[in-house]
Amino acid sequence: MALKHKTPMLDELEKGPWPSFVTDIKRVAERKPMAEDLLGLLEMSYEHKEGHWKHGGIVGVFGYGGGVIGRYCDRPDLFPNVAHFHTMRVNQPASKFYTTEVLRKLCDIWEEKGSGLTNMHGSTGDIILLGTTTDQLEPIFYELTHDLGMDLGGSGSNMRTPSCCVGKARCEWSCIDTQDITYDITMRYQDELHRPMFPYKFKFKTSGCPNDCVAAIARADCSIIGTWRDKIRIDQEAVRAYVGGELVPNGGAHGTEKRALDIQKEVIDLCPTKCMEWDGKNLKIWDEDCTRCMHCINVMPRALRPGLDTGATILVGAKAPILEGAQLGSVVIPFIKMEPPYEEFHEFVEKMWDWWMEEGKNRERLGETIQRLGMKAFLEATELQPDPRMVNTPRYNPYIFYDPAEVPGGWSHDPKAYRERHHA
Amino acid sequence: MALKHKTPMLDELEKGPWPSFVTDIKRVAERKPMAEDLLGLLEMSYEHKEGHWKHGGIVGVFGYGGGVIGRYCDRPDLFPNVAHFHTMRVNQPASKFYTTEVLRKLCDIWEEKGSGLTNMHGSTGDIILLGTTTDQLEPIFYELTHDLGMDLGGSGSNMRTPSCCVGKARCEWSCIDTQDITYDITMRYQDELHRPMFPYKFKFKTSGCPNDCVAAIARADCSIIGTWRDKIRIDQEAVRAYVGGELVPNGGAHGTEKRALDIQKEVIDLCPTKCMEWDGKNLKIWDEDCTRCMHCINVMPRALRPGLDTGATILVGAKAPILEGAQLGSVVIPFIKMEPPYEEFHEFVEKMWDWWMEEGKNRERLGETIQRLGMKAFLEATELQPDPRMVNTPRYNPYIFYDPAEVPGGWSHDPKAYRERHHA
Amino acid sequence: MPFDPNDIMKDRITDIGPPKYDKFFPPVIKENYGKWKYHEILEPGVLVHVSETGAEVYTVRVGAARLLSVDLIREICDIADKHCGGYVRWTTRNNIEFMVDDKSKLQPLIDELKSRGNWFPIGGTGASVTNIVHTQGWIHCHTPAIDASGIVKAVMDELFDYFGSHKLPAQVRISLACCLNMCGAVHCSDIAILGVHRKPPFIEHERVQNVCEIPLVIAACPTAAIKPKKVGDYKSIEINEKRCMFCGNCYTMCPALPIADGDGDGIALWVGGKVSNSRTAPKFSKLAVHYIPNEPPRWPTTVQTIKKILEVYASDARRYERVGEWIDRIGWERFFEKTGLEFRHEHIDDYRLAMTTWRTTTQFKF
Amino acid sequence: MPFDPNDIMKDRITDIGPPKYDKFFPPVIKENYGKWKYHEILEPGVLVHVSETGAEVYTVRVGAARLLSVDLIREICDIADKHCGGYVRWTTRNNIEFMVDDKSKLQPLIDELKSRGNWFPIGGTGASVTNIVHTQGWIHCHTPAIDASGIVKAVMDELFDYFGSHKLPAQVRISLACCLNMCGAVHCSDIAILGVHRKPPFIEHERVQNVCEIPLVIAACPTAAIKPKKVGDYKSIEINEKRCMFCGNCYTMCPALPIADGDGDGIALWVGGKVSNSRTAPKFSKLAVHYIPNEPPRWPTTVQTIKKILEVYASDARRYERVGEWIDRIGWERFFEKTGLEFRHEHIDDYRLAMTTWRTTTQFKF
Ligand code: SRM
Ligand code: SRM
Ligand code: SRM
Ligand code: SRM
Ligand code: SF4
Ligand code: SF4
Ligand code: SF4
Ligand code: SF4
Ligand code: SF4
Ligand code: SF4
Ligand code: SF4
Ligand code: SF4
Repeated sequence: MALKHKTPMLDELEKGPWPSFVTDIKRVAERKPMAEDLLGLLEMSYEHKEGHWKHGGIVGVFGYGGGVIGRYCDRPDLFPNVAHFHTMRVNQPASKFYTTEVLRKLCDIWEEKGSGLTNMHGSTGDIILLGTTTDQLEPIFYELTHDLGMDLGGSGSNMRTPSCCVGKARCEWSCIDTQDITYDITMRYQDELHRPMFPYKFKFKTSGCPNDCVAAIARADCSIIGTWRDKIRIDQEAVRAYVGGELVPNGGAHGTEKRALDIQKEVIDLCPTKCMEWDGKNLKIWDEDCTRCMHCINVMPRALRPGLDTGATILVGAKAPILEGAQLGSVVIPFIKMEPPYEEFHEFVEKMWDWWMEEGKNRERLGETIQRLGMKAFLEATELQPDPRMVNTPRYNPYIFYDPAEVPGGWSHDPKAYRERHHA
Repeated sequence: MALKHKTPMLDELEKGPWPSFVTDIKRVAERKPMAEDLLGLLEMSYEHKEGHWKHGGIVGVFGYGGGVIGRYCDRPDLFPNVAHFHTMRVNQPASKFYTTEVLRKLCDIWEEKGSGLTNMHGSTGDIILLGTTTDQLEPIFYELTHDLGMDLGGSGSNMRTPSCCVGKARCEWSCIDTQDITYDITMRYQDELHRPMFPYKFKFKTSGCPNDCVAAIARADCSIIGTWRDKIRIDQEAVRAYVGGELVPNGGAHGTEKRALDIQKEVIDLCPTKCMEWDGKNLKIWDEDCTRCMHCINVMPRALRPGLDTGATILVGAKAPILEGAQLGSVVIPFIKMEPPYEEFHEFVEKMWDWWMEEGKNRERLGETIQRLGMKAFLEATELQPDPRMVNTPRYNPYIFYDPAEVPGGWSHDPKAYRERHHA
Repeated sequence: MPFDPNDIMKDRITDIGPPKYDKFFPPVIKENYGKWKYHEILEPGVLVHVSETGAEVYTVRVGAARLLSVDLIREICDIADKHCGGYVRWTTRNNIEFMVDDKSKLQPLIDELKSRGNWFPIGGTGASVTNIVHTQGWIHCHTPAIDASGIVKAVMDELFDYFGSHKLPAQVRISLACCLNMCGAVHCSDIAILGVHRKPPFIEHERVQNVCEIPLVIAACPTAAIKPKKVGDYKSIEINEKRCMFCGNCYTMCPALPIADGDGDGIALWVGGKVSNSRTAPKFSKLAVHYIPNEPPRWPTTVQTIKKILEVYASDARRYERVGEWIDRIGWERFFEKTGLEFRHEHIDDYRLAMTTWRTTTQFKF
Repeated sequence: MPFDPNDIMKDRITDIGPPKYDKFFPPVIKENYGKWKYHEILEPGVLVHVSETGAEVYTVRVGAARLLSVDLIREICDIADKHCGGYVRWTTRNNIEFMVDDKSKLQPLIDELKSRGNWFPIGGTGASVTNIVHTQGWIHCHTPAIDASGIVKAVMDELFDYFGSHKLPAQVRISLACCLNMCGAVHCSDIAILGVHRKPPFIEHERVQNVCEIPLVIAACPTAAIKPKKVGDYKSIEINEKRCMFCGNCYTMCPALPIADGDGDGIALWVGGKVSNSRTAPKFSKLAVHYIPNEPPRWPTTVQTIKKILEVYASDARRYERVGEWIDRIGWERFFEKTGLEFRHEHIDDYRLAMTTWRTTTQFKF
């Protein structure tokens, strides 16, 4: 069936070896006018080199302040079927395992009530249902909750859908239950997720180890990253097997052929703290100097494993550039045992939010509030003790805000006595 | 002879192995009331834990806007002989060699007309004559210029007394004539030195090599640091002599006993760019990767020497913390041949000053003006081309001020055409 | 009971959150949760994880356009039903993972995937270019300077060879964001593709007071370029264009300030970021190319520039060295020299922390 | 012609600058200018430089209080006349250098220096603690929070052993500045002693308008804590004390804002800075101890704390490792642990570039 709009430019994107989203949309377009008009609108964007969507209005499901991104096209005259084209963010199950049963049901709902197009997944982690009309929002929500046991994710100034790496489900290095932590946060803070009451968005991301496969440190207001505080477990036999060429280095990530590992060059020399030694027979790690960067473990997964006294490092404040510039997460809790019922963590989160809600300005991310008011204010509000692990270096400017409580007489002088000592 | 004031606290500073400034002042105090009252005033400062000097008024010699720091004591009732206690900054000869003849003359002048106390030298480099009265300023100046061929140094918002390391006078590593450059700047810019016309102070410092023995990179608005752009000269014989223990490593800086140099550990591994290799016989340096840090040369001064195609790197903007925080110098000219008559350098300096005088706010150091207006403005004003050597990293924020000249249509839109394409 | 449009509160369920994760775990995952001992990549895109119990799980990772139709998802389900007991997962970078619990099931799965045209390219593991994290672009958002899906497709086509192989010195993570909001979190990527505007917004004075909250617009500007201004009878704003760095944040707050411009907009490329704490600390990506015009439908200049950077890196870096680690070793002067990219004023930072990026040492290479 | 106080313009000479440097070069220096080939430290404080011509110059470096009386300078001249042909120099760190052009002249010079009590301690070369660069303190300046010469004397007395020996892992450069203006350029020192105020200035409202330029005072405050304010009939200012970080810059502009306070003022210690480009780039010094009270006349807590830091460094660092390089290797967590110093809120930066100092990686040591 020929489609309504000519799409010569988009057609170019049907070529080449990578799966083509154009070809994929086209097959839906044959039966769904929404997808058909989307193609037309997109072709026009390619011609103009400008997008054709207007700002979204406030649309959503009753009682929720987020989860739906309203979107209207600026040429409904030409593309009436995408005049409304709202997306719904559906909260993904932690680490994104699915049964085909639930996926098929989701497809059925979306075939019927939406564009038939999705993003699997959005950058935050949600299942993105791309494009529907306002009147379909409630029915879809009803079916999601009733038939699939699924709920919407976050948008607006609320807690955003937390996400995590695959963790213990299929990774040998996970030091924490990333899924369970994500589920716990999501469930405990449903209200915060659905009803915007923060100064701005707030994101949690959880990785099982410092490899950080969910990029938590770069894009979560609160990053939970698994770590350990005892010793790396060593199987010396296996170390020798790597050196002897019996095991493939780095689990095959650099080629699956067997080859002798040059342990000095590939491991010892790349250890950031130089805390390892290889005497030709045994590998020695000075664990007290190890900063748990994972490199040696990554290279010799069958010989080295994280320790057993596991927990997490908590960092806060990561974000994209708007307004004050991008930030990476900063360590505020070097180590916390992350075990159910996660009470200590909840207390921390709630103190953090109370402070941010009290002090944060409109559209100010947590990291920016901390920048503006200082780390001290944050640590005091969350009752954390300052620790050198929180900084790369102590301050190098002398602009110290001394605490008047520690100064004899506080901030006050005795001007009269001063002028008796010092004549003007 | 007993001194007028009791100084029990200062007396404590006559003990101990380091030369005592108290003992030194005391011997002058026996014949000079100014030094005697200085001791009394200082003892009172020790009691109060507060200094006893007031702000200086504008005092100086006729026609000069700097060179004298006015100072008045805040208890002239108790210490009348230091009621006035101005210092004079005398421009030191570059790298601070003296004949005893000139020093003795200086002492005679200062014995007669001042406190008899000096600082050899002030942090900027001047000879500091510590403490005299207003009426002595002109006579001292007269004698300095007539009898010693000496002149005052800088203070206030002018060019400050330039200074430099010992350089070619007694160092084998100097890549430039530090004294001559310092002398040239000082003489060429006498007007700028004596007559404040800048937004704030401006300092030049010149080191012969990247060891930077005059700390130019930390405290000069314009730092001139010698370097080379060809190859490190190697005497392989001497390298072997170090390894063989025939020569003392690091010129004896770590102990003067002969010992075999562990060239791998002490040199190769510490080379920041890892551009050296030692095969047991010969040392190979990949000079194209060398960043001329000096370490290997420092450790093996008899084997390695800087190259022969020498010149300087120019950095700008170093300063102490007030107002915007301390800055180190930033590279703006990676390499310049610094040979008499230094025309290229003069042109650079004059363009830099013109720009700073035009744009700089009152009490804004050059580095702060650059911070405020951007490096681009500085480079354009000084007609320098951007170079990756000017940065540790290119920008990581996306806040790029694109040049409208490069944008089709500049900064203007065609709102009508836009709204034809995009309906509101 | 079906949905009743006249009584949306009837039987309403809210705040149930997502299904509990383990509901969807395949049995081998559930049984070996937390017991995995080691893994190995058998060939690009194919992993085995071995449990302390002796159990094994084989994973086949396939690339996907992140934009998936229900048809394609159903096709994925067909495959998962046939080979994987009805389970499938997505990775954090939008690849699809099919898992089987026995080696004998692996080859049939791979054959099946390969039989379906180019929908299911196998790869994305180890020292490869895996899928490009990206954003909406012209498919859905209102602020983009560029498309997302089309550029990703064009780049992945060109780098396809690196997706299904392990020939690079290390992982290369490419991301794309269509505006400075950086939803693709491109700020810490080995190679980042960023949509940029280059003209200050124009102001529709007659609309501003009706459609915008002026104080919010003013507060939205990172460089304080916006001031309130009366224009004729309208309460409006003015923009100090010299202070504008084209972030579009004011447009997000106010539709009467359009910023997009077909000829002005385009792409900036950034390099050397990373997220992992492996060896070196996480790093931001730094500006490599200040501007490349939008060239739909296949953005050839962008694609070729990325390829050039990637290939110089591939030939010059040492094993394990991420792009940023490689550049740190060779120095930015060499990066620009080797890639032939031009170093310009735009590369020298002039925002808040600018002075921390300037070279404050005489150490550099000629 | 002598000076005529009634006609200061008579025969006036101005703008002649300093004497040309080479006027004061000893012959061996002049003849071998630019020809030096190598040097060696023969013993602490004693250097030989060898020229390509075969000539040699022997240097004996001696420590000095920077504050020198004319008597002491004359004594120096006596020595220089007797042994060094009437030449002498000062180093960039205020040590005195006596030079002789023949080995035979060396021992007599050394003997002479040693014969003069403790006025001329020999040392300051190589891996030593050389002279402390410092400032005026209570001897001359109006803004100091501490004395300079007295503290330097007390510290050098205690570290005297390290001045005349090469037992440290590397050079240790100690500097002192008596206020935040940092005339001692302490901001890049291995160990920096900094005078700090801890009370905001008090305001003498009745004096402000007479002795100060209010706009300049306001502009002088780095944290914009100062505003104009009318107090009674006086034009004056007010200070938001919460924003004050006690820099004293306003006092420099306005004597009616005294900031010194005997009980509030004291010392902060900073560590790990360096200036040379050797091995690692120049670095700023970082806060080690936020406050130690002023304890004249010998500042025992300051002295002992510095000694402690120095000795922990001496026992833990590797050869060539400057203090900052050592800390970079072991990490700040270990620095605080090993020195037993307390890590406090004050150590965490909260000024303009604060975020660039926070730890944005999971890499740290327990
Ligand atoms: C859909 C999604 C992009 C995608 O295609 O995946 C998205 C889309 C939008 N983002 Fe985002 N962001 C999305 C993940 C992100 C991320 C990545 C993440 O969460 O890990 C970031 C960077 C991390 C961060 O939060 O800082 C991100 C940083 C932003 C920002 C800048 C925030 C900042 O503080 O710098 C904005 C601007 C704003 O909030 O006004 C923004 C704003 C937007 C808006 C709502 C546009 C706007 O200004 O109103 C976009 C709506 C697009 C649309 O029409 O659907 N989006 N946004 C992602 C959410 C899908 C999901 O729920 O899974
Ligand atoms: C005498 C000297 C200290 C010393 O004992 O050696 C000195 C003394 C003063 N300095 Fe300084 N500075 C001296 C070298 C420095 C240096 C070091 C250098 O030049 O290498 C610096 C740091 C480098 C720099 O310039 O940034 C320095 C940074 C300051 C500052 C802060 C400037 C800044 O931009 O952060 C001030 C404050 C000001 O200018 O108001 C200052 C101001 C002052 C004043 C004039 C006090 C004032 O605020 O008016 C001091 C007068 C003291 C007096 O009564 O004699 N002094 N001052 C040094 C000059 C001697 C000479 O000419 O040789
Ligand atoms: C499946 C996935 C987690 C998930 O929950 O979905 C995953 C899975 C694994 N990662 Fe990862 N990583 C995944 C995203 C990431 C990310 C996040 C990202 O790219 O956005 C990172 C941080 C990237 C960065 O630094 O910019 C990441 C950094 C690593 C590293 C550290 C690499 C390095 O040296 O910097 C390792 C260790 C290694 O590969 O040696 C690693 C190792 C692994 C291992 C070997 C862990 C294990 O033992 O199972 C897994 C297979 C690796 C492989 O594919 O070669 N994983 N990994 C993600 C796959 C994404 C994809 O489809 O391509
Ligand atoms: C005499 C003097 C120059 C002058 O014009 O007066 C000088 C002279 C020499 N310096 Fe220096 N330096 C002098 C101040 C400096 C400074 C400036 C400072 O401390 O304020 C520095 C920068 C310090 C810093 O980084 O904080 C300095 C950093 C060096 C270095 C690099 C050390 C390092 O590894 O970081 C060397 C190389 C070495 O020692 O191996 C060096 C080497 C040398 C040599 C060996 C050069 C030579 O071949 O003659 C000279 C004798 C060294 C010695 O004393 O052990 N000189 N040297 C200065 C003596 C100061 C003093 O009285 O103690
Ligand atoms: S972050 Fe660590 S635990 Fe999680 S998947 Fe990656 S390597 Fe495994
Ligand atoms: S985890 Fe990293 S820091 Fe620790 S021993 Fe291994 S390579 Fe070294
Ligand atoms: S800076 Fe270089 S040239 Fe100058 S004295 Fe020091 S080592 Fe010699
Ligand atoms: S000067 Fe420095 S960078 Fe160059 S070879 Fe020597 S140690 Fe390496
Ligand atoms: S990056 Fe910008 S344009 Fe792209 S989806 Fe996010 S907000 Fe929209
Ligand atoms: S585009 Fe950004 S910088 Fe420009 S005016 Fe708008 S908010 Fe300000
Ligand atoms: S540091 Fe401060 S108190 Fe000391 S001399 Fe300099 S300006 Fe004066
Ligand atoms: S002391 Fe400094 S911070 Fe405090 S008010 Fe004065 S200028 Fe401002």
